[in-house]
Amino acid sequence: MSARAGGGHSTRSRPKAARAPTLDREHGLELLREMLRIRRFEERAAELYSLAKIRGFLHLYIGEEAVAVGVMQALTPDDGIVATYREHGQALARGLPAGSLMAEMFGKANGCSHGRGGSMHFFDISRRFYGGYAIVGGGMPIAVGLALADKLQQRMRVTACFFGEGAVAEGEFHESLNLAALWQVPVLFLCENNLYAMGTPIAQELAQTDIHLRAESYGIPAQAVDGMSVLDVEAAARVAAEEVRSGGGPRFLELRTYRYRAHSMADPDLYRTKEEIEHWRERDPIALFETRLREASLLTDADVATLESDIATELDEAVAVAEAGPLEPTEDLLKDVYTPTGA
Amino acid sequence: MSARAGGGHSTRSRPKAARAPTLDREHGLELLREMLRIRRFEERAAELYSLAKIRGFLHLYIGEEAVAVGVMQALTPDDGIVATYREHGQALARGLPAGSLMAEMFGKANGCSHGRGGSMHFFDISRRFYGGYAIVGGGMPIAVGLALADKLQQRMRVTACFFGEGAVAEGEFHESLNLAALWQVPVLFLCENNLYAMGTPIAQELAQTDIHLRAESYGIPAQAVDGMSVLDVEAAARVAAEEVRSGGGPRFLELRTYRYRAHSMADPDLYRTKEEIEHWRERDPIALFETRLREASLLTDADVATLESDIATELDEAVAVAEAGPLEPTEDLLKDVYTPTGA
Amino acid sequence: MTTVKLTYREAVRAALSHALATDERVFLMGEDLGGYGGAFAVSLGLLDEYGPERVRNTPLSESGFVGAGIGAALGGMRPIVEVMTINFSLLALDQVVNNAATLHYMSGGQMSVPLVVRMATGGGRQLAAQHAHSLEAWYAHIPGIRALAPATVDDARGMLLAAVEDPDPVFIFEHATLYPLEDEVEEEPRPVDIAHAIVRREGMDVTLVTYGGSLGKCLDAAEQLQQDGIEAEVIDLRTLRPLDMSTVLASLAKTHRIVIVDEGWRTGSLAGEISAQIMESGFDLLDWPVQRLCSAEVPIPYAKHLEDAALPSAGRVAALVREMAI
Amino acid sequence: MTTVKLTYREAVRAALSHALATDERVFLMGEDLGGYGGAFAVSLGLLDEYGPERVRNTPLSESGFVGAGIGAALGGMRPIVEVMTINFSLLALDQVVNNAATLHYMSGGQMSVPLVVRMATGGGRQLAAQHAHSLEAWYAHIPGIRALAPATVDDARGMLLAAVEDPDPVFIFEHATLYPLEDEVEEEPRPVDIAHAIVRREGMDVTLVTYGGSLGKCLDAAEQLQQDGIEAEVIDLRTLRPLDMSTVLASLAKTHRIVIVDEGWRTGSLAGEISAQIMESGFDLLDWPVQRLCSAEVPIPYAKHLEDAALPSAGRVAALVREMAI
Ligand SMILES: Cc1ncc(C[n+]2csc(CCOP(=O)(O)OP(=O)(O)O)c2C)c(N)n1
Ligand SMILES: Cc1ncc(C[n+]2csc(CCOP(=O)(O)OP(=O)(O)O)c2C)c(N)n1
Ligand SMILES: [Mg+2]
Ligand SMILES: [Mg+2]
Repeated sequence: MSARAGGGHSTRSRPKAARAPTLDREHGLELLREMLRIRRFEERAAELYSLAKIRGFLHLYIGEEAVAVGVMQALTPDDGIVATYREHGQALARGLPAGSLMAEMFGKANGCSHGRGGSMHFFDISRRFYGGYAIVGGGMPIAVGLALADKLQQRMRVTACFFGEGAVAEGEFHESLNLAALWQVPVLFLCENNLYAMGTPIAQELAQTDIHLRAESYGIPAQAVDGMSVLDVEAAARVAAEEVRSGGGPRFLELRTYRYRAHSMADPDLYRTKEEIEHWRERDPIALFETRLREASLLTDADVATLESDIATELDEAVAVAEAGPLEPTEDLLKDVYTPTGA
Repeated sequence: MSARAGGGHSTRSRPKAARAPTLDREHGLELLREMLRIRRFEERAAELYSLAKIRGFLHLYIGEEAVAVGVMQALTPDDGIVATYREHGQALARGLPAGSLMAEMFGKANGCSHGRGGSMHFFDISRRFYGGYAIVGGGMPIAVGLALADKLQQRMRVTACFFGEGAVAEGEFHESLNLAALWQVPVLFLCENNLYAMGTPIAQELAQTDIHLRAESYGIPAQAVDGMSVLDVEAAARVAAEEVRSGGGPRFLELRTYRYRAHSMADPDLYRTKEEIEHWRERDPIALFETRLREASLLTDADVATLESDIATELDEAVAVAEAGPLEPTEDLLKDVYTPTGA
Repeated sequence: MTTVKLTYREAVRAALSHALATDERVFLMGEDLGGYGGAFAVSLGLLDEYGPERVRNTPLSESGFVGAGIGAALGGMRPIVEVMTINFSLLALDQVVNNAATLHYMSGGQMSVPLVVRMATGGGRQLAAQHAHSLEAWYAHIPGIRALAPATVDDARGMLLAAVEDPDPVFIFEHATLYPLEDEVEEEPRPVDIAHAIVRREGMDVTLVTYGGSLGKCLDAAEQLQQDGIEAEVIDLRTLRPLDMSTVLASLAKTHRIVIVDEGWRTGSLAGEISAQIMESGFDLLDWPVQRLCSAEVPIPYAKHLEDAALPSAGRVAALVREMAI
Repeated sequence: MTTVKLTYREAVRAALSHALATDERVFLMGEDLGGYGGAFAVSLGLLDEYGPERVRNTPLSESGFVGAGIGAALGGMRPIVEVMTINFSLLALDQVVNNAATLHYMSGGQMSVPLVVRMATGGGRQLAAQHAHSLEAWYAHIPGIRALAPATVDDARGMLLAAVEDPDPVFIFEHATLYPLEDEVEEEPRPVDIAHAIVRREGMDVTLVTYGGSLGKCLDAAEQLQQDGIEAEVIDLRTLRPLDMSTVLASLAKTHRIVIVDEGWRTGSLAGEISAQIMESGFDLLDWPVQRLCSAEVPIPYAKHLEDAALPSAGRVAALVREMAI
């Protein structure tokens, strides 16, 4: 599969194998659990969409789980997160309760955005999860600003900014990278390069498809990472986040990944071949990691069964929370357009 | 003067000395005349501004004449031009009559834009001079579109797109370069790097101050050129324009220059030292070139006197044209908001 | 006259195809015109038919490709640009206002910009606040452009063809809920008159003025009102700039009561402008103050019951009319 | 009460300085805040006083730094962003509409965006169509933000201080011709009430409603009218969103005639909105249809006589009033 065909990542510069963190059973199980939670959550969401319990746009992250899970290992609860409309994975990995996400997609008042945002707009400020932006590239200046606030207040923390490779063509990408580099603010840019922006392959989006090279042209240290390997992602993210946190200025990771599902539930997925998808399924981040753990004798069939059943229980509960959740009273439609003030 | 201080161009990558075109007397006089015309035109404009004959914003090009004149040598009448609010030089070098420009700045109906544009908005479609854009970066997508039209209609011509280094930070710069490179349209990007965007030195504008390197990150062949040497500019522009014209896709020149005057007539010029300006005056493109011609025995005192008096006459006439020009009737205020149609 | 049954989506596609086939200066440009056929599959199939030069897939660069459309128009082409939705078109407003709308006038009439820009608008699909707004009023505010809002299958096709023939920038707002709408239209595509509003239903008692996605709601409201013995006339504005007030005033002269239904936010809405123009030119015709029904002034929420409450509905139109002491 | 004489420019600067001095969360951000002190030298001197971290010079990146202002506000700061002019602010409208105005609501009230954005607006300085427009009506259309138009020296200072205290995004439009305006004000900077419009001159015969750069023109018109024995009341709206209609309606109840003067283009103007609201809430008070005086619907031209003809003037205000059969 050549890069030209849009089906593969550029081979001009291969992702460097980041040093693998030591893998013990506990950590391995944790990573696997988090990836599985995301996948099962989204499979459930897709079903609920078919049942019209969830409406609007639903963008699944299936195939890309290693990215959110790997990156999140490198972040502390103090760090901030800015993501896109494809943010279920980040939200779950960040610790937003599955029930609050499910309720949000059900449009219920106990959803993480009170039912006003839906799938594309998860927010949870108590966890410094700043959302959920559905204008491509639109979250990037905001991430720079959050990082600037930290710098101005001398707080040693990271703002992690996720976006797709499609966003790289937008003016806001450029302005954000230039500002971040110029001001040396503590932001970690995380480009989820899944090779497509809706139906458009990367070769029709970008003149320079090696995105990390583009980032370097702003003087931001950047690296391409195998986004199907949760350990590679974790390793690279740990190094980059540490550099950002310790005042080294912005860092940029291009995470090379793939989405197995259509862009959204509305997408008939006519722009790529079954073979291409199959090819990528062979690199499934969950299956690969499961095999690795088994090979290292860190995982048993029983472990997997336990994980699956724990997750199934969690998701059953999440759906129950969503089902039981109240609707925001229609009389409150005009509430919170402005922040209530004491006066 | 170090690059950091904002007073000099980056030395990390020096402008390559382009091969000098053979210099004969006729060509030498032509280049000198064109540069002098621009300088004298603008000195006259500045006087007329003090007399309140010209109003609004007036941005002088004095110091940068070698750029417009050198580039214009490489263009044919068929090529198109997109420029900024600092476009007197390009307009004169392109052959727009000085009288039509002066009249425009007087707000007269015989001005090149009928008095509706003023100094910042010269247009002359008969000469494929597409203006005169005062939103920084705003002309760049338009230049890409003009070039796209040529490509679609298989016309072998160049669209020359001038802009300042300040524009490089704008999102429209990024989108335009990416589109041009992706679509391989025949556009010649000409960045007039005069080190300042209004009062802001380049080091506060761009994380990467070697602008041609930034351009290369889109896969566009780019080069830095000594913008104070009209021959260097001409040589580089000829090569680049030829490559563009023959279907080689976009090219990018970073023309390193300096403006001696304030940003506009409204600018008290508090952000740089007299010494810095003096330093650059020693590299005055007109004085340098004059010396060179004299040293090569291609220019005499009499030649200069003739040039100056011809230009003075041309400018006297231009001012007379402007003075005598009619005002557009106030009743026509609403004319040409829409294009008149046959019906 | 042979007729065919088309959806609104197919009607737009037919116009695009017709324009591509009959005028070689025409080309399409926009995000995902490739595999997707545009966000709403409007141009599906055209890439195969006309090739990637004339059906040009663009990166995500709204300002860049709208600006490139202006440039290509200056260069002798007739670009038809698709911006996926009006929400994203905010990224291109500099090019719209400062260039597209301005160049003809500011160059003293030298340059024309025969550009067509299409975009989806409106709410009603639970897409939340970054995908559901109606900002047509902003476009209607800009001298130098035309703004069209086809509300029917026939207009979806015919207005686009008229737009392609127009020498100036034309913006077309397609309400996203209309794409599946089906209707019988003449087989042969032809431009329609874009200078006039039209009476979609006649009535003596009250005039409902509307456009785009709200036309159906007004026609439904008129049905409801008929059961109460109230005959509502329904006017579809069709062209939002320049406004055709003569059709509105003629109706008012008959009904003396008017309600404007507009999915935009109320404050600063197009409905407000129409009310003000009636104030100025139809004051003496009024038996009752002009009323407006607009969207609630909130970022449109995701939850269905809240979105429904935020947008105009047939029921609320009818209720407002019933309050008007007819 | 000690008073001082300040220009409008100095008044804004005093507010900026006061905010920087009293609240360490405040910082300024914008183009050319360095050597220039901003395009209109408003912040001149503050860089030296507060340093480059708190008076932050930005590159030309309107969307980037307005967005960064939103982010910094979310991060606990109180950014005051300067966009040089409203014309360039079009480049940032995505951040304004889709983020600043939306995040509080869409997050169910979790996030607030205490951001202040200042910009110059308006024509009258022969700067032509890319530097002379008045698009305040667009901002006034957006739920979730506040839009202020200080027309006096006192308001220039006090509204900015009130804006900094506001928990939501506030946009301040400073008409570019006002900066040299001089007036006597209290020495001590203090926030002013931004909830209400104000009567700037009392009169019995007609109400002139206006804001920003047109206030002076209306006061001049009122002088001219006085010579004809017509007493005009002049209302300065001050806050454009949310609108305070109570002050307008109270005046109308007295004068029964109203003219709205607004430098925006007429179609879709804020003046239209006010007229529509009077239609809805003050219809019975009207002895004469509400009139509007707005800018001509053209990209504002450079030539002085044409620009003068395009913009509202005291003479045209007075003439319009005289036609109103008083
Ligand atoms: C400014 C803007 N333009 C267009 C869209 C429509 N759109 C939504 S997602 C998308 C593709 C984005 O691709 P990418 O950034 O690679 O992210 P991915 O969906 O692959 O995760 C597009 C074009 C949008 N939401 N915002
Ligand atoms: C989008 C936009 N932002 C701000 C301005 C105000 N402005 C006019 S010229 C200028 C500096 C531009 O610098 P540069 O691009 O280097 O061109 P130069 O003036 O040096 O030729 C600025 C900030 C503008 N015209 N447009
Ligand atoms: Mg992608
Ligand atoms: Mg410059």
